Amino acid sequence: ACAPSADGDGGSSDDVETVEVGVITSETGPLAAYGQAFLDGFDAGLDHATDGTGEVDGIKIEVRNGDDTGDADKAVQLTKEYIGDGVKILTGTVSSGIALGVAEQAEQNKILYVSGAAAADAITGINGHTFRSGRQSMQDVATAGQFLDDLDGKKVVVYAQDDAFGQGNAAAVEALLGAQGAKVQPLLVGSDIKEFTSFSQQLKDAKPDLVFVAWAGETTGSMWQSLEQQGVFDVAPIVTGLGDVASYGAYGPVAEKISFLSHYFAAAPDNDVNAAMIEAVEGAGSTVDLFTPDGFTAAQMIVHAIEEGQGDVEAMVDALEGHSFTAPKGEVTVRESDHALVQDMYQAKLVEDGDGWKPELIETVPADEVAPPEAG
Amino acid sequence: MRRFTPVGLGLALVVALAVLPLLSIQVPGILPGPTYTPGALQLLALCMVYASLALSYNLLLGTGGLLSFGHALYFGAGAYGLGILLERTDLSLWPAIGLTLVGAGAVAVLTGAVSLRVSGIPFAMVTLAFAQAGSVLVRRNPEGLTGGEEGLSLDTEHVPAALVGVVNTRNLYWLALAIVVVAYLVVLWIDRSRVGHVAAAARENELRVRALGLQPYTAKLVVFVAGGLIASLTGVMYLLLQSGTVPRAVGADLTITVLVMVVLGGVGSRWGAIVGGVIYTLLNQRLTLLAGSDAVDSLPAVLHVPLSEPMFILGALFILVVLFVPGGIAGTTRRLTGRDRTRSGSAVLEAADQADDKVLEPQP
Amino acid sequence: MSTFVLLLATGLGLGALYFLVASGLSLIYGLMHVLNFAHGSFLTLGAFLGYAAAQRLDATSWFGFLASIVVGAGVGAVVATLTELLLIRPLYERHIEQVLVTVGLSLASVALFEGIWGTDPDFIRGPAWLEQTTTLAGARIPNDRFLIIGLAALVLLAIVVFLRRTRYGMVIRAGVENRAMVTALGIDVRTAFTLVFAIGGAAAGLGGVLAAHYFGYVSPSLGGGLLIFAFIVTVIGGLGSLTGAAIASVGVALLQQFANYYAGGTGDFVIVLALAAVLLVRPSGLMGKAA
Amino acid sequence: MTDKILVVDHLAASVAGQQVVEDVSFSVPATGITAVLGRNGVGKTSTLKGVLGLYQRTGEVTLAGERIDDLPTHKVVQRGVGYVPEDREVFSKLTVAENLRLAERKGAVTAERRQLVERLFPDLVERRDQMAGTLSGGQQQMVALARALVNDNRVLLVDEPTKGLAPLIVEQVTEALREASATVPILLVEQNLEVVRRLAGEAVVVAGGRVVHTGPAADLLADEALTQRLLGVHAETPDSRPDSRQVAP
Amino acid sequence: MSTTATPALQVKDLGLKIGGATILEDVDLEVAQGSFIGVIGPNGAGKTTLFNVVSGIARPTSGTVHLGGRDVTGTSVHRRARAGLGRTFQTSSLFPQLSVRENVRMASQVGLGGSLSPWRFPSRTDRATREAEEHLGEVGLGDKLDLAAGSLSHGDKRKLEIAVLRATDADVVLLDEPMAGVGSGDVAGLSDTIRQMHREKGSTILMVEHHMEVLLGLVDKVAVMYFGTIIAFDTPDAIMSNPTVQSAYLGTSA
Ligand SMILES: Nc1ncnc2c1ncn2[C@@H]1O[C@H](COP(=O)(O)OP(=O)(O)OP(=O)(O)O)[C@@H](O)[C@H]1O
Ligand SMILES: Nc1ncnc2c1ncn2[C@@H]1O[C@H](COP(=O)(O)OP(=O)(O)OP(=O)(O)O)[C@@H](O)[C@H]1O
Ligand SMILES: [Mg+2]
Ligand SMILES: [Mg+2]
Repeated sequence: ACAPSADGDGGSSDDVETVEVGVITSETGPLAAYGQAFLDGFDAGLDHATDGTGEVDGIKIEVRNGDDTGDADKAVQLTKEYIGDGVKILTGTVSSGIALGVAEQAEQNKILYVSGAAAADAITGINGHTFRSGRQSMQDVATAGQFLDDLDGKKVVVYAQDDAFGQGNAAAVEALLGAQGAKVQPLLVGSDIKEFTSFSQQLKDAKPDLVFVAWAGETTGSMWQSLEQQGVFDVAPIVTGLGDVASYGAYGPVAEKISFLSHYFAAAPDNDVNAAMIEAVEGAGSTVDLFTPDGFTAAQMIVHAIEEGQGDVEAMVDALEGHSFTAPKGEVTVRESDHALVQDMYQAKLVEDGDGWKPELIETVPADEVAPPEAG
Repeated sequence: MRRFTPVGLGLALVVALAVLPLLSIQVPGILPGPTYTPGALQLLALCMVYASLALSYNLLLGTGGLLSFGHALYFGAGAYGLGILLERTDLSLWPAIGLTLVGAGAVAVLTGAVSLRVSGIPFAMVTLAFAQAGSVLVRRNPEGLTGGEEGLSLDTEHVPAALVGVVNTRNLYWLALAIVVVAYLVVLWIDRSRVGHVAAAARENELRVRALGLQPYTAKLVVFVAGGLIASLTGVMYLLLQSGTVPRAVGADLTITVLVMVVLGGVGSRWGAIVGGVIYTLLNQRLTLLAGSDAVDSLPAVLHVPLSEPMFILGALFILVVLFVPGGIAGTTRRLTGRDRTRSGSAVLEAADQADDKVLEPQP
Repeated sequence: MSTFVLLLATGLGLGALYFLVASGLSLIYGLMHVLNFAHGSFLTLGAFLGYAAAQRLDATSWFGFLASIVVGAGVGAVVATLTELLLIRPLYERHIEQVLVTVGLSLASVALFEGIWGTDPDFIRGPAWLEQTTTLAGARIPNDRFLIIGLAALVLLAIVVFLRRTRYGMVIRAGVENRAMVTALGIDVRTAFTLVFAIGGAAAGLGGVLAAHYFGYVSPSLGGGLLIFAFIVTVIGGLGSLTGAAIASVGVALLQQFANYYAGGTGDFVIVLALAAVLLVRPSGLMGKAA
Repeated sequence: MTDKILVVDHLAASVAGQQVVEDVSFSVPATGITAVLGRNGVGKTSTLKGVLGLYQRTGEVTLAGERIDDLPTHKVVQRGVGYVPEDREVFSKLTVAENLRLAERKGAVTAERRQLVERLFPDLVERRDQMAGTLSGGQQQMVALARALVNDNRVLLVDEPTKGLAPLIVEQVTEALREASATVPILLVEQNLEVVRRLAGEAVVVAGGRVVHTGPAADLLADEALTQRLLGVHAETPDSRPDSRQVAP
Repeated sequence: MSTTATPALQVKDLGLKIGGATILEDVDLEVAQGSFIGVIGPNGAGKTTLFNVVSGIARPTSGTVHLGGRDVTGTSVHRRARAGLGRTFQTSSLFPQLSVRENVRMASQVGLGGSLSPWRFPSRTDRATREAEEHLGEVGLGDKLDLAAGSLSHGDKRKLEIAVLRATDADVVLLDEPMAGVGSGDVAGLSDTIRQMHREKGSTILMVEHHMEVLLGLVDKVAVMYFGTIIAFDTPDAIMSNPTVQSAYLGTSA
């Protein structure tokens, strides 16, 4: 059989009946748990935004799921497969590296991409076809800055992994808090480090006024234990981002001493959409977690884009730019200039809860106070 | 007369593969769609990238008996080298590729010259060390050159439009096919040439080669650098095909993956390496589908837990091949067709291992 | 000054951990020429099941800790024995293929662990004393380091005694070189090989439990992350030389510590270069028998 | 059957999937030395390895009335079969002493045997702690012999024991084998016909993986036409230079 | 043989110590062009070690080695081979997985030059292959060309070693017990081949051999090694009647 000639312009008829959405994320592999949360949220969000019909404005939304297993090769494969099949909307992935790759494909092939949980600042403003449904590092950092009343002249030490994630955080602190008069000193430690003791001591000797910790991964536990053992908590308040539920145990006995900034935990926002999301996800036998709202929000954005743009990519982009709506995290806005998602952030603490830990809200930081600087 | 058949067969295969994008053939379960669709072509092109990488590794292991754990370094050098050149300079694609190969070749000459001073497992470890150093460097993201953990994406500004975008996957596929052919020819050439013969002899008995008046070091270096160059050419193709590269492209894991491909296909067999590369890639890409399928989900937990992990299936399969299919696919075919001659895959492997404990006659 | 003491003491602790992981690897590699890529999986499994046992009894008690050590080592020994019987033995005298089988096993087992326990780390607790510190020359040194150093020394001693004082060491060394000839002397070399694997596996399981306490978590990738360092110290130390591995462990850990602290986190880089340098100067490693 | 210590019946052996012994039948008397002769590559070594189970084999092998062809090698050896391999196969990374200690089987070593070995090979006593891989070729041959002689065996399989030894040692080894054969029957593969002449009672000639001749060794060596046909040599004729012979009578 | 010509091989004051052991001591030997020297001595006397030092595999702790008048003491194994030194090994040293033909071919190729060239492709019909097959015929392996060298029986490996050596076309040849393990029926043929190599090419040969009959039938002179040093270097007749040789080596003292 021969290939059909290429000029038959697939779905160009005026009234579209179905629009396909490709959801590419980790269902297995090291980031599977994040992927699961995103998918839970996405399904709930799609239901919520289409009132359970899976249709908007008479257009049926068909979802294709792809498992990237955290492997860039598979993600590219799925992306090309979907785009090749005429999919015009992609969303998902929890890995920043993969998200950047998909964003690249979105621009090359002129389709709409709503990035999910990946926190890399670089995704914001990367190109005209890429949006984001989650928060970015800059928002974390801005929230951390809120823990000091006045930053002017204060010494902020960023204790972070020496990799893209840590470097990004350090740069964000420098840019954001440095601009507010803080003296920022990064203490970057190789991400493959195994023995933290000496660095903890170095951190203590630096006599900081505020410590911002950006650490992810398995070594988190021993890193915190070492900060405690060397007495860093006696010197300055320590701020870090609150991770997913599974990571609560990582802080060990020091959990109560840490000041957390949080992107999301179930009890943080107080609005109907959040309640609906929790109900839907729990109804499906799962639990909400750090990245569930990202999936939910992505679905909301996509439904809105389809409703307004009828599957036409440029129209959908236009529809999303500047769009404000109520997401699980409350009122959020897609910033027109660079597609940043301006949203509330939270300050929280962990309290003991039976065998484990439970986050408690200290304060909600309003979206505009922690809006990231515009990406140029 | 008899030599003609394999050549003709190979040629026919290449032609068939070349016209594939013009046809519509469905291979359910293996290809995601008909052969003209970008999804299918992307998958096939990726298979070819790994096939030529496996070919280059087979040159090292099969011909030279060099068990390298650092082969990914040269693949990564190709991918990152071109990526960085395209992003940081105004060179257009082809000169940038040329420059990348020169650079990667220089890296191969340097690291090869050092690591070939030892052999056997120590050689494996020194190469691993070099690759690890490369990997650490890439992850560290010096001067923001490599993009660290998040990888480097292809700057398409100087890339011809015909190689950009999903609609042009076809062209990338043809390019990948061309690269497999080039890799095959280069490997064939080295294998058939005198220097290749000397390398093969050195694999078996280095002292003997020296006592005949030849320098095995030179032969092995030629093989090593040729393998490295093909690997970096493959890396270049990878960057173009994937529109970017990630640190995995320099990691030890990739070398191990390639080793698995070569063993699967049959060490010492050129077409075995190609088949091994293709099959591994297909399995690796498509098993995820099987693992996530409803059929697997409905199994009891003892079966469903392992079967829903693609790497488990792949690892188990690999074990079975090593245990029950010695000589890999090529070895089995040879045995079935009764053409098993002097060189079997596991014999070549043994030579690679013995290298480190060959007892020389007494030495001060 | 206190920084220096701290680096030194914690470096020793890290070295002890490396040695615990490397001891079994070095034993198996040195005696059987099998570079065991699945060693990390033995370690991970020992850690998981050892900690599960501790939790049953009360993870924060010394009794629970002891149980985790015994169970961890036992589990390591059992899986290693099974590995030897089912995967290594059928491939006797084909060392590279034996290595390949362990590569496959490590791929499959890590995936299996992920399927069973998920990919996220489980953070663990131990007896309170282990989490406290002791001040030495102004440096606060975590107590678990002392424990690990002590146990590493014990393991070294035990294995050396095994090799020196029993006939097995000799049988195995001879068997690696020429298996057929050993059987032709009337010795069943297979049991000896299995025993070596079991001992290596036990050392791995023990190392796994201690590594879990050192890092504060267990996860499917616990073992894999340590494996590369175990390889490096095994090779630097010299193939089959346990004392070499011990010396290399401490050397590598100290080098890594100091480079990380004083040279901007270049620890890994530096030890990789050290490995290359050692092999080029002495291809058989520090204590390896000269080739 | 009591006068036969080892009976080999229709033995076939293969290695690496290739048949190297086709069909060999012979027996070893309970006393004295039986020689296996034949040109290079006919399957002498393979026959011994087949008996030991080092090569895959079919056929019947009986040791003192007990079938041993289904036993693994180490069990065969434990039944009292000593073996001196063709390529010496010493463990090069073990010391001389370790090589010997490894060979000692529980219950099979005796003080007299140890003394015999020490008397035969004083060189080895001197080099106890040397790595066997660094020994000279001849010294390694001594280790290989010593490993078999140190145990009390019911039969010895000895493959070209004099190869690479200096004439003086050849003579000593020949003596040693003769001495040993007083207590243990020996199956001997040997190319040095002078040694065969001095030691062997029976001879078995192999060609193309089959037995082509059996009979008293003396008769065979005396028959010029037969040795020419079977072994490709003229039976040793007295040389013009008597002192140039390998082993003086 | 003219005395003015430079010796093919000259060894002066050679010594080799390993650890505390003295393996070679004060070895002096001058071998004239085209001569055929036998080297005998008890097992462990140092014969193989002497060959190893001459061919560059072992480094002496003292003394020098000259090949054709050139000092080669510090040079590598392959340089010496290039300079025309060929040898066989006491334990056969072959390429076990290559075919018998390829084993010899590799050697012929060296003689013909350009061995490390990536631009030249060996074939089944080129000169090196033809030469290789010729040499294999000479030693009686003409019917085993395609077997893997590793699967040969012991005696056949020894013959292959000789064929390889023939193909290297060396001027100075070291033979380490070429007859060990060769069937009594083939000894005569093989020694003819060696003699032919000596006569045709006029190569200088040193041969270690315990097979006295063969040795005496070939050599011009015999060197006797004893405890790491050369205690006598003379005509065969003189050596055979030397009492030390008789008591320490031949065992015919009675
Ligand atoms: N490992 C092997 N693989 C394949 N063939 C082999 C192997 N070992 C031996 N053979 C073949 O088996 C045949 C018999 O070999 P064997 O060693 O038994 O001969 P032999 O009679 O002992 O000869 P020799 O006098 O030279 O020692 C030979 O033709 C040889 O090629
Ligand atoms: N590392 C070492 N330590 C001690 N002695 C050694 C070492 N290496 C070699 N020797 C000794 O050096 C001597 C010379 O060995 P060589 O192989 O040269 O003897 P050879 O004359 O060739 O004997 P053969 O006729 O038995 O082959 C031997 O006695 C050997 O044991
Ligand atoms: Mg034989
Ligand atoms: Mg010798």
